[in-house]
Amino acid sequence: MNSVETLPVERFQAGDFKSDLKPIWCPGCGDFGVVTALTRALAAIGRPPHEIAFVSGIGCSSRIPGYTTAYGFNTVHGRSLPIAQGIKLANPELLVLVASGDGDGFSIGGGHVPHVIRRNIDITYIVMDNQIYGLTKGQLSPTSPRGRKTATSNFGSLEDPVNPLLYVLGYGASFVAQGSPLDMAGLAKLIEEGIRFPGFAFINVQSPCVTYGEEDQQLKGQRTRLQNLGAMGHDPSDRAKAIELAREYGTKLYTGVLYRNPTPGPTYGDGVAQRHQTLQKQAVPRHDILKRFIPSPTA
Amino acid sequence: MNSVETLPVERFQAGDFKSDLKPIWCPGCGDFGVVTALTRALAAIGRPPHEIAFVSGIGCSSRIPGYTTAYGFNTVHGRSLPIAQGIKLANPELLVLVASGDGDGFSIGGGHVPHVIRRNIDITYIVMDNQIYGLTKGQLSPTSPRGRKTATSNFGSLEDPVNPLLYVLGYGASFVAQGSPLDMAGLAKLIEEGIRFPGFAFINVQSPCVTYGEEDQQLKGQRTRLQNLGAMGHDPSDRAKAIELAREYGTKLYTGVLYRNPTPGPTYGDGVAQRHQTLQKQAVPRHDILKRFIPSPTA
Amino acid sequence: MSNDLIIGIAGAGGDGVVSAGESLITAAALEGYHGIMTKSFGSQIRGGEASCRLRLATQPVLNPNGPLDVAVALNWEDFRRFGGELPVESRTIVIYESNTGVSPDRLPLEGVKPSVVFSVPITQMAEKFAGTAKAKNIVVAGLLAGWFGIGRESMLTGIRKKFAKKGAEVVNGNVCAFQAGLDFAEAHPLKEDRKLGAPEAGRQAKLLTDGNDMCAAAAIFAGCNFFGGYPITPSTEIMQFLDREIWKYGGTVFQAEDEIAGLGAVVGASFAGKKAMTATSGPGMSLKTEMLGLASIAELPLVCVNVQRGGPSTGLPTKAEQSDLFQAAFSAHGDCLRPVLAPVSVADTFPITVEAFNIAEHYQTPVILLSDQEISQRKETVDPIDTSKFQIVERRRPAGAELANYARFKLTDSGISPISHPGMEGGNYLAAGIEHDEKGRPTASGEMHAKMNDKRFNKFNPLKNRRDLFVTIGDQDAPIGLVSWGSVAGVAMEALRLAKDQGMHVKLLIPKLLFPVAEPVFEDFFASVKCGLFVEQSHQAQLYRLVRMYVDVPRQVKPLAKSGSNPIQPGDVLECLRKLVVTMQCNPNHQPEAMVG
Amino acid sequence: MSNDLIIGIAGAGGDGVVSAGESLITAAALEGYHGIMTKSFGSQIRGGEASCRLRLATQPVLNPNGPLDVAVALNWEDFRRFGGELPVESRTIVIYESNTGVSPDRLPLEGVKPSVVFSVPITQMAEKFAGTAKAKNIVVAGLLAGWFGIGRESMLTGIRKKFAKKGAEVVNGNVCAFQAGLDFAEAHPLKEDRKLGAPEAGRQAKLLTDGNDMCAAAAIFAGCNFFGGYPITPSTEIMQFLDREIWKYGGTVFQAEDEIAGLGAVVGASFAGKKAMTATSGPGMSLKTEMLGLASIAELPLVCVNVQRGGPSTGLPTKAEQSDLFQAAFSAHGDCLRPVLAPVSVADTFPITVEAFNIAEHYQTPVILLSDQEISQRKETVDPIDTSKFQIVERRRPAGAELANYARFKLTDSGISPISHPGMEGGNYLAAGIEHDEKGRPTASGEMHAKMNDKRFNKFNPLKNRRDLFVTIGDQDAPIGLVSWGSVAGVAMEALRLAKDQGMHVKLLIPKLLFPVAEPVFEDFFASVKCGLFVEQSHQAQLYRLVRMYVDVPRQVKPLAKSGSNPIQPGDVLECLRKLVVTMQCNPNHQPEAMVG
Ligand SMILES: Cc1ncc(C[n+]2csc(CCOP(=O)(O)OP(=O)(O)O)c2C)c(N)n1
Ligand SMILES: Cc1ncc(C[n+]2csc(CCOP(=O)(O)OP(=O)(O)O)c2C)c(N)n1
Ligand code: SF4
Ligand code: SF4
Ligand SMILES: [Mg+2]
Ligand SMILES: [Mg+2]
Repeated sequence: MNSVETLPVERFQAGDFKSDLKPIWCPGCGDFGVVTALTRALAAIGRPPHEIAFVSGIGCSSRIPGYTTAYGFNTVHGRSLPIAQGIKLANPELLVLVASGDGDGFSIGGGHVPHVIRRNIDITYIVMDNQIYGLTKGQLSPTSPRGRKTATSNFGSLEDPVNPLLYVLGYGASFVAQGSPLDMAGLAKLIEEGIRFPGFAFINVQSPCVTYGEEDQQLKGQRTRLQNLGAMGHDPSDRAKAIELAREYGTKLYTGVLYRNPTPGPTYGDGVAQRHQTLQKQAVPRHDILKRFIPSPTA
Repeated sequence: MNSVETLPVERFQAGDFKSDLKPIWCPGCGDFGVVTALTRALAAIGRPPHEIAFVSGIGCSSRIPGYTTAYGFNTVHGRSLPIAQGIKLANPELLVLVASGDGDGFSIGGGHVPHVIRRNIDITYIVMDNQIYGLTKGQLSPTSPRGRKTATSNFGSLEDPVNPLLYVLGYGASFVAQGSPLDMAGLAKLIEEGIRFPGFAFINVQSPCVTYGEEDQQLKGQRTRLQNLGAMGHDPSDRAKAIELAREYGTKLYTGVLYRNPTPGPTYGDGVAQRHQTLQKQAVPRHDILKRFIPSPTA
Repeated sequence: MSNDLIIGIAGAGGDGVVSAGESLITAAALEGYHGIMTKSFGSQIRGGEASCRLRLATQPVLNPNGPLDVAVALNWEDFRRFGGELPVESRTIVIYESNTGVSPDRLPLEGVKPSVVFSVPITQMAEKFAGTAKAKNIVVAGLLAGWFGIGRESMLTGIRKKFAKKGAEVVNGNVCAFQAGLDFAEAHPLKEDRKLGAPEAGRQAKLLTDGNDMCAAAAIFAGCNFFGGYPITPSTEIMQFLDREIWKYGGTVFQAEDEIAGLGAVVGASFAGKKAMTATSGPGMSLKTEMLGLASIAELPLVCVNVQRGGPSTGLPTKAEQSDLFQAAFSAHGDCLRPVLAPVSVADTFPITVEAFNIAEHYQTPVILLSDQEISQRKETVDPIDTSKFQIVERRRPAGAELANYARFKLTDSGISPISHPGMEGGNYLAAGIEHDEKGRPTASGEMHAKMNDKRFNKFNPLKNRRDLFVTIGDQDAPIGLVSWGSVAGVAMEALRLAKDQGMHVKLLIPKLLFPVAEPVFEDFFASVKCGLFVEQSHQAQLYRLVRMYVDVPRQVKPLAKSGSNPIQPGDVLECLRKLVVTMQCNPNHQPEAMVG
Repeated sequence: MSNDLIIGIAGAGGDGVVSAGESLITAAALEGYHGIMTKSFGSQIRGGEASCRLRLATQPVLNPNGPLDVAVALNWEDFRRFGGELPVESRTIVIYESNTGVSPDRLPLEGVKPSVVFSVPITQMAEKFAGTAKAKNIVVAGLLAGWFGIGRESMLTGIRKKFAKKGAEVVNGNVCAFQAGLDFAEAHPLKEDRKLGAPEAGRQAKLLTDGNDMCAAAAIFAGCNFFGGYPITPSTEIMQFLDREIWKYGGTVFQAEDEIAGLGAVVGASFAGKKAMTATSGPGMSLKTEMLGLASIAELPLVCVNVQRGGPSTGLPTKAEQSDLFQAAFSAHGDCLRPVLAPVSVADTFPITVEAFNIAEHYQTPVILLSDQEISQRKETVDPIDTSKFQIVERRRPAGAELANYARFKLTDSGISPISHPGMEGGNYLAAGIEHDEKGRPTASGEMHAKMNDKRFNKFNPLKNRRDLFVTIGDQDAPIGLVSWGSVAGVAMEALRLAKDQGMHVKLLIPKLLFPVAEPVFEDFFASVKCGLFVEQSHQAQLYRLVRMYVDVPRQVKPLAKSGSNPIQPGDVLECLRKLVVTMQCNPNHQPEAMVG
């Protein structure tokens, strides 16, 4: 089942998805680019804002729903995915987007990621990965490189970072991509593709923190490192190759679709819909439910 | 650094590690075999019980520390790993073991697994994987196969199971093994190896639930399926091969060491020890710490 | 003749003790009797000891407690393991398995010598008639049916049904085993006839279920469409029932990876416009704390059931306690109020669960429903419920002009603002855990924060006058007052009867709404009260303390509070009342010792 | 001459407003003045508005509040954004940047016309002398040093130090900019001399720090060896300080993946025998609920700091509130008690943190330390502390015979059982979240549960007589009583002074131990009290309600409670007191309206 019906592109402009709340991100923050790319993608998709539920956790990045005209839910730290799953299951008609930061998504919220993926719930998950805790002013993040000095790792981090791309591939995700606001058109396209993908889609965005981030993560620093997977001729249906490329997270900076399952399996929603259809005829009226408790003789 | 010094093997017998608390597992439960294998491994290791901290969460499997003479800590559901890490960091001299169930370890506790692994904290983690929630009487577990009917999946599970072996390999674990009480000697050996391994070691045990488990998971059912990796000639230093084998979790049943990093990296404890050594000379006496707050003129 | 019979049966795990109890209570329900059955097991999952306790009566049964009228021991080691849970007195009729080799005048029971004792070759009878020791429970059922006059027909029907698949021979064998029990009873009549009299309200069959299933059924009736949760004893059966039923109504049961995600999904479903619930017990409640706070500030309706067990921490997972009330009221950080309701019985679980949904939807709030292990897992006969008498409340959705310049958190007089949901055109807004203005925009303004706190608290004021959520029994002007709640309320009700029998002028207040504390209701109740007791199963006397926060409780009203696992008995209440009254009469100004157990 | 000066400075993020304030308070501390400085920012991480509020005095300063004596506006839009946080009155001396183009008699301030107004070309002076507008803060420092007589020497030293690396020219430019400020002030003298008088206690330099750093330092002093936690505003600086220091002592700072794991590691470290702590704020506290319960039943010592911010949920992350007291006392499921302590100031954070560790270790319990955003992040001058006066408590470890047949949870008279840890031979035991017997073996026995609950509660009884954890100010027999806690206690202290000045016979009780409620202390305090107020920054008046649970608070003692963000002012307290006294005099039986804000 296609999760999103394609509507005439002209129906909406990116501006229709921008709210009048003024972002309070630091000037130059990468997240400005993400909201721009996202609103472009949404215009391309063509679903009206009120049919979109946009969920986030807590962090600079998680402020993003408020800057769109969708129904937004800026929840609590690390719990955007469970809440988004509840929304999608409660109303499968909605387009459900989730935004998160590297800390929100892979530290406190990391325990929810494998489960949404193995359930294959049809939502699009965008992580703004700046390798730092921005909102709380510069602490170690799970994607900060080993040795990195931050406000909570004054003598350097002693741990290997999380590899978001590799993890989600390992969990069996069917759509895995990485983008950067440096390539705005590309990022918008990736988000659009993720939304159109029938099933769970993950997009890691290298969205630099200008205030607490390192030099080489800034858009300027990215310029020399960014390698476009499309231009490289990567075949996104090649899972083994995708895993190989994902391994280089932290050293290389690839953008584009790493993996798109050419034969995606059923979504959770598909299973639920089928079950509803099969079982609905068995329902007794809700007001007769107590009849279940009329005893029958037993030994 | 070797995490465990080898002492004369004769020093202890398996019996020295068995407490006089009578297990309240169902007769025939696979976990009986795990405690037996473990106490044998501990006898082989030769550390006295009081130098061992044995932590678990909640579940039938998590009762195991009480059946040993080690310092035990039967904590809360899903949190054995954080607690064990605190113990190991607070006292690196201790031998720290952790036991868990498939639900405890990969559902509620799944968020802690990547982090202990990327930190490479030197503890041994044994999961008794029975593909069911035993203690709460037979609900869907994250390792239950798709379609499985349980007390909470009356119409069959709609989700793909977790793959414990693949996940921990993806997280970068340096020692990954799988055992079964069916091969008691092998299991004891695996646990011993895991303990001796300098760094985080993971051992998945196919420990059947006789009360709520499926037929083919019982020891009897395992007999026809079990394939010993050693006998197969698997080279545990081959990570790619290990990943390939791990993928077959749920269809094939391999026992033995899937992966042992031939050149394991530093443990977290190594980093801490080094830091302690470097920084200790900078310490002012604790009672003079307030001198930090004597102001110096600023502009 | 008896009008109230308490039967205890204990044996090893495989002895069929519980199924004997179940067939008896089923038969009783079909014949119009009132009954409650509780089960208790050792800590083993399988193979340990098992017992059940059955109270059957011709009039409503208020609790399963009290010393046994009848004790059945399939073996003595297991029977004794239940200790205080199966208290034998000299008047108890004891029935036991002969092959235990114990002589009737040397029962292994400390300090009691029951006068009526039957040694019965139960296993032998089972083997002889049904050809298998497995039929022991059938023999026991026959014995009890014979001596106490219940369930003969219905149990025979049950036997025929149960063994039908195994062929006529097996059916016959079991029928004979049952008949052997009946015959034994007839051959050894009791000196005094102890058969149960006719049910007072006639022989109309009753419903039979436990608190968890009742809660789940009530949720479906109330329109619940989404359940998100994680298994935990003793609440799991709610999820299990819903998983069998809710899909039929287009609903969903979502087994999450933990309790945080379980409630998270519920919050999401509620945001998406659906009636949603979760159910858990203590440890799960603790994990849900943060998410409950989010639901409060985002003003999202949901029902969160806590089936209380003994605490703290893992505590006593299979025993009842009333020690999560403080948590229900106060666990979240920040100032925030969520209503807390508690049913007193399995039957009461129906209206109170429906009420929980109604309050949640009307006030746009999480509601905590405090059940407990006893109510949740005891089987109870329930009078047929006329569901057409119940009102179902839907959340107030914005319409027309309200959607023109929609303000989700509009400061209205009632404090209740029409709530939209994704999919509703024009209702778009930002929900958040952060403080916000009327439009949902984040703010750090102290003025706005104060206004929103006022809104979020004041909207609940009407609840404090919901007198229908309180039961008062006894004379309005009685000088002695009892207050009790949850499963213990049934004990207090029985104590009230006993106290009245002894000539005490006493009344009882049972709040089903525990929080916010309904000051007017308590003040009215205490107006006539000189002394009394809060009867509750917690170390801290949590309701007593909670009420004190908001109400000037008369000084001579004291807590009778005990830690969980060993239930409070009506006799305990009576004794405390007597002491209190005596002290008061000697010295009306005396402040007796607190009775916190 | 002044003895108490409140200065407010506001500007854009890059204006150096906070660094001007910091150099002033540093200078003041070095000269022996008392001072408090608070900062406030817009919600942006960078580039938004910034302000600081500085209170300097010749005698101890009790709180940073009150209307401004001096207002400095680098631009008016930003200044106005702080609204009630920087209240200007007609007596306020207003200094502002000329280039705002505002004329001195048309200041954009609603409803006030300050009589003393200086328009100063601050940017121009900075550019002229230091060659850069960045030196604006230096000019402002010069202006303030000039008009109010503080810090000339120390700020000059500071300038030389700070710019030394940039060469003599830059140093010189900044010195000149500072001098230009001084000169301007000299050229425009105030009609009335407002220079600060000499510090009452002499010119001995004071320490200067904030509550978070003080808490961390105290932890190190108390012997803390392990910190596990997760960043959250406004508590993160505790972890950050410890990460800079604790390694030097062989300790560890463990940044966990979430708050559950953070506290989990602390529980583990404590089990392993080490003094351990965590620090967080509301949302993190909510997540720690389950783990705190585990520590209580396993009787493991640890300190859990909650730096309170506005709630519920994400709430107001950068504002102070006192609304997590209920949670501190009651969040865990089951019956369980953990002591709650709260310091009243940065200075007080030292002894109270040490006490938290001592209580944790002595009673083998988690202790909640309730700080708040204001204390934690305000800079405060602190009199030198003689650390040799403090006792450090270590947990009672088993030895000799106690290890022979070791029972970890031995039922002793005090309720405290010697505690072993892995590595100690003979001390092996099973710790657990499940109820246990003396040896730590799991049990479901109601009797054992009751005994263990008794032990776990009764062991804290001695705490209720720790009168050293309470401060009473004023006459013992005063009929008017104030109670206040945490950062608001300083406001109450100032209100007390004002009330006494107005001839009211009033006293003040400041509990630093909030839970368990020390009945004897409160009862003694209330013995003379006819009316009064609980002064606190929460919607629900949480301390008032908490005390009522255990103590019969006189009816005319009412809460003066307000939601957070906008601090309670001494004047508010005074006004309420006056109303209360008047009402009481007219009609002593009248029950005034609750004053819950
Ligand atoms: C339960 C909880 N813990 C901690 C916090 C504090 N907190 C807010 S955002 C954040 C991390 C921000 O980092 P990230 O997720 O990478 O987002 P970014 O700000 O970098 O976009 C933290 C620790 C919180 N709000 N709630
Ligand atoms: C916070 C919390 N949630 C839920 C539970 C209930 N519970 C106890 S064990 C368990 C799962 C047991 O399954 P598993 O971890 O696979 O262990 P097993 O019993 O199969 O060995 C659950 C859900 C609990 N004790 N605490
Ligand atoms: S702190 Fe970093 S992530 Fe946050 S708004 Fe500023 S630049 Fe962006
Ligand atoms: S329920 Fe299953 S896992 Fe638990 S003790 Fe019994 S057999 Fe073992
Ligand atoms: Mg980040
Ligand atoms: Mg399991």
